[in-house]
Amino acid sequence: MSLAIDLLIATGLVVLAWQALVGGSLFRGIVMFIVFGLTMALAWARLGSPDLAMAEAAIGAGVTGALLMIAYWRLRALGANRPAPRSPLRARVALGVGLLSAVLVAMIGLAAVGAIGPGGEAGQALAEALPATGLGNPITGVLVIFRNLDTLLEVAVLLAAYVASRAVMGDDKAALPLPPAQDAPLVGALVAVLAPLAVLVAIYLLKAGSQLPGGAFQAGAVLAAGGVLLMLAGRLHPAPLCGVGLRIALVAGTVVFSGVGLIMLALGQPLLAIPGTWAVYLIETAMMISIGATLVLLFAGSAGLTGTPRR
Amino acid sequence: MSHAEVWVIAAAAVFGIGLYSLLIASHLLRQLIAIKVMGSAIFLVLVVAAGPIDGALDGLPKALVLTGIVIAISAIAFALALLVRLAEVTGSTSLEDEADDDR
Amino acid sequence: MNALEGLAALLLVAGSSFFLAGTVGLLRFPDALSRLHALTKADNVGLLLICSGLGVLAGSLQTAGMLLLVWLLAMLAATVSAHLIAGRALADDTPELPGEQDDTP
Amino acid sequence: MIAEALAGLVFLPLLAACAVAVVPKRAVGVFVWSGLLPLPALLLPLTEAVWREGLVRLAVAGFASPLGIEWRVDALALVVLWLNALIAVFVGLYAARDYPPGSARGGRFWALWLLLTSAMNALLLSADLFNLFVTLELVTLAAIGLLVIDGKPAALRAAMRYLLLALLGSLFYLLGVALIYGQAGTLDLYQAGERLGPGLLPVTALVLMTMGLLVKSAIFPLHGWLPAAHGNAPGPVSAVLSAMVVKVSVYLIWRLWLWLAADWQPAWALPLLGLLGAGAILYGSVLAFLQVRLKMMVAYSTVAQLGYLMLLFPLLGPLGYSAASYHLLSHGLAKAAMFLAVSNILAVMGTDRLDRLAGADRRLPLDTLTLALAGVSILGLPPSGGFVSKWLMLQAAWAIDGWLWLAVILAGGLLAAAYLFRPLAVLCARPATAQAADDGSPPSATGLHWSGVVALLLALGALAAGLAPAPVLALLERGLPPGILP
Repeated sequence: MSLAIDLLIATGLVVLAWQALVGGSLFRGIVMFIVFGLTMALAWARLGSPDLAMAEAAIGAGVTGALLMIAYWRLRALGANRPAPRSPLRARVALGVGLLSAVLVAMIGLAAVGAIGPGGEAGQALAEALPATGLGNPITGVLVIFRNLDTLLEVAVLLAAYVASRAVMGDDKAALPLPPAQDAPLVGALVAVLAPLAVLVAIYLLKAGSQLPGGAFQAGAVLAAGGVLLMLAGRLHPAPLCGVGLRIALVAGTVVFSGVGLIMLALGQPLLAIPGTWAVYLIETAMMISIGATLVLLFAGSAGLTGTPRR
Repeated sequence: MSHAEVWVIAAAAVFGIGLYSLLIASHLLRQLIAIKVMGSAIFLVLVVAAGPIDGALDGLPKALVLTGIVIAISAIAFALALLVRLAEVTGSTSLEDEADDDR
Repeated sequence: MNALEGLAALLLVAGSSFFLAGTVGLLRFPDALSRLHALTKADNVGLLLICSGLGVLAGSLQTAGMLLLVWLLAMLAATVSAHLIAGRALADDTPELPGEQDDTP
Repeated sequence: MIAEALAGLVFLPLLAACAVAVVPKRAVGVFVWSGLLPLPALLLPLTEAVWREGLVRLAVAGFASPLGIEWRVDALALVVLWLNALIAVFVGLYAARDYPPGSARGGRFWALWLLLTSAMNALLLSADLFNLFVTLELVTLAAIGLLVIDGKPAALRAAMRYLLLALLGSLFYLLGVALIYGQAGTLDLYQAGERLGPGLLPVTALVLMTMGLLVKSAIFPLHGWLPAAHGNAPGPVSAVLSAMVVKVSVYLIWRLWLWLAADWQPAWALPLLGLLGAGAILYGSVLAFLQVRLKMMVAYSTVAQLGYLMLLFPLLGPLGYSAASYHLLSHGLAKAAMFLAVSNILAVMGTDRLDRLAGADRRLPLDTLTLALAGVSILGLPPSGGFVSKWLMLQAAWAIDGWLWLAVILAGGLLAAAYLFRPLAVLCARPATAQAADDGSPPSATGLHWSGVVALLLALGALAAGLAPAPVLALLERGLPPGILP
């Protein structure tokens, strides 16, 4: 029975990838990509990792889909031309390369899966070392305690992506256009319910992250989704200047994580050692704020944000 | 641990479709979706190719994939900002039409 | 197959049949408004039945409560999006989804 | 003391970048220089430790390598760290003229510059395959952000192409990491090497990762994106791109082939990599000769010089290894100096098209001198660093009777002479055109601007590398990769 479900989801992935990437209009491609992301979340759930399922759904399908949609809308608003389709010869070559790569990756993957040894040494070390940290969720343990340099640099990657996208904008451009706010009365009601709910769910995900599936990234993505919703409902507007509070929010994750790591070094502990679960929560909160703020600003395509008083 | 072979074949097919679309698509937005989809396929291989730890799938690759997902969205977000600016400045949304930009 | 599992199975089957009806409506109805009608009505009831079926299967009240929250949230989102899409469909009276016509490669 | 130095190398520029992104414009300068200037000072204790023990290790967060991430600094990493610190400081001093820290665009520029420096230090220290992927992405994003900071259309298109190819390269690299983790159960580069054998899967993983890194380091025939990117980038950015960003990917290829696959590297692939390098040298040199614009000529020269770094594979041995490492160092200094000089010429003359630069040497004496001195090192004439590396490489080729590689190295030197003397001849030619006549007196030399001095210092550094190679070569001699016997 479980094989049938796996097969269903696996074929769903392949069909949706084809729908998203080949033929049809670009808008339909983006919608199919979002559905592909959600199916990918199901696949992660089937593979026994709810953390990844939440992250894929929230970040992989949700925020990426929103970014693609807003980019598509902006390209249409700019009236950018539609490039000419490729020559049939190139289509055949591409098909050949695609098929060849699929076959090669399949062979490599099957050989890799077939030759799986008795469980990764790192995985066993993780299983043994986890109880000592007082965390129940191994993924949060790896992200914040065992391999925290990866997570720190990854928040720095997000910051670099934001600063680089500001550098791309140039000085003359205050902010990219946004679709007109959908300000029907019902939207007001929805926003009044969903915005606080997003914050609540984000905080729950953060708190639960140490024992149950959840963590800073999923919480940050839910915060970003709340921000995007406010922006589309006209409650939040892009602003040409980035307020100090927002700037601090952007760098909070990197600074707090590095700060804790360096203070521990100063106290004689190894670099980036994490003293206790309180430090885990402190770092995760700072990262959640950074990720949420950065993703909302990347969606807005502007330097800063301003809220408008309700009319 | 569900059936690894099913996932690996699906990941390989998705990778192939992504590479095909990357080569054939002339609209940069489509190419960026192709790269994100190929990334998801490789993450699938990363998790499935790792050995199981006493029954359940090894936890470490899952943390790596979580890091990879956030890196993927950072790269895609920057690429989209670059694409919109490219379309704004040169009016083209594809790498092919080589308007001569040299002075 | 005690009574609880029987009830759960019944609820799940009923729920999925509502989803089937909604999907058939989506495919068969001529324009956007009637399709919206089919979707929002059938799928919401279907979701309620499936959630309650799962709640019964799960056995614990807390899980059942959470599943009900899922349904409430889904319904809230469905009503507002249907309202917006209907508004858009009436304004443009173009039945298909935006961007349907431009087939960029 | 060592842990503080290592932490400072990565976290000082990182925190400075965060500060630059937050503080108001007038305070940006303080954080920029406090993030950059101490870097060489931090490297001193590290150099002393590597000189004494040959290898410095640090388990980040206190967890040893199968679970945690480990930092390792050996001779090669130290040399490239020194190159990164010098480039970051000197080219940074130059960049302060075009992008003063207080200016509107300065904040973004310096945040990206510091992030790039921090990312490269983190990459050079890391010994973990996935951590290398994360740092490589941070390097790529920061570099492309810098590339488009002026917003020129050509730079935007080149950046888009570079980003797409870099992301594709990262995917192949990640697929290789997935396979290696599946087989070895650990992500530490050195541990995985010991656990893997010469099976089909490890070699496939190695080939996949190498393909990804070849795209990122623009080795022929995958170099398509480099000339447009380096040619259209702002002056200081093209210097750091050519001197460091492409080199870091080649450094990773070396790490994979000489450390990870030390005892199971596929012997059939070594000459192939050598052929790629030979192709890069010949193709890059010929195209550099044909260029009309000075910056594009220097960019194609980078494509050619990167070929020398790939010649390490057919010439595997203590001589070849020292030669290639030294070439990496001296080319970095010389190419950065060359790009800065060309950027000065472009700024003053308004164009870098060779046919309109006749007689520019009288207006820009300092930059022409820098261009000449850097050319000496790129060309490989004594007493420059380039000469030392080419000389060692010739000896290595001679030792194994590699006539093909001997011919390629010599041809590379001759072709480099061709494409370097051509612009110098144009620059120093008497302007036969009316340009000098209409303003009567010969164009006056522009004032001695300190940015020109910085470029000259880098060129002199490349020459100094030729005069005193002994300490660096001795250091490299002690840190030979496991596969190579002294």
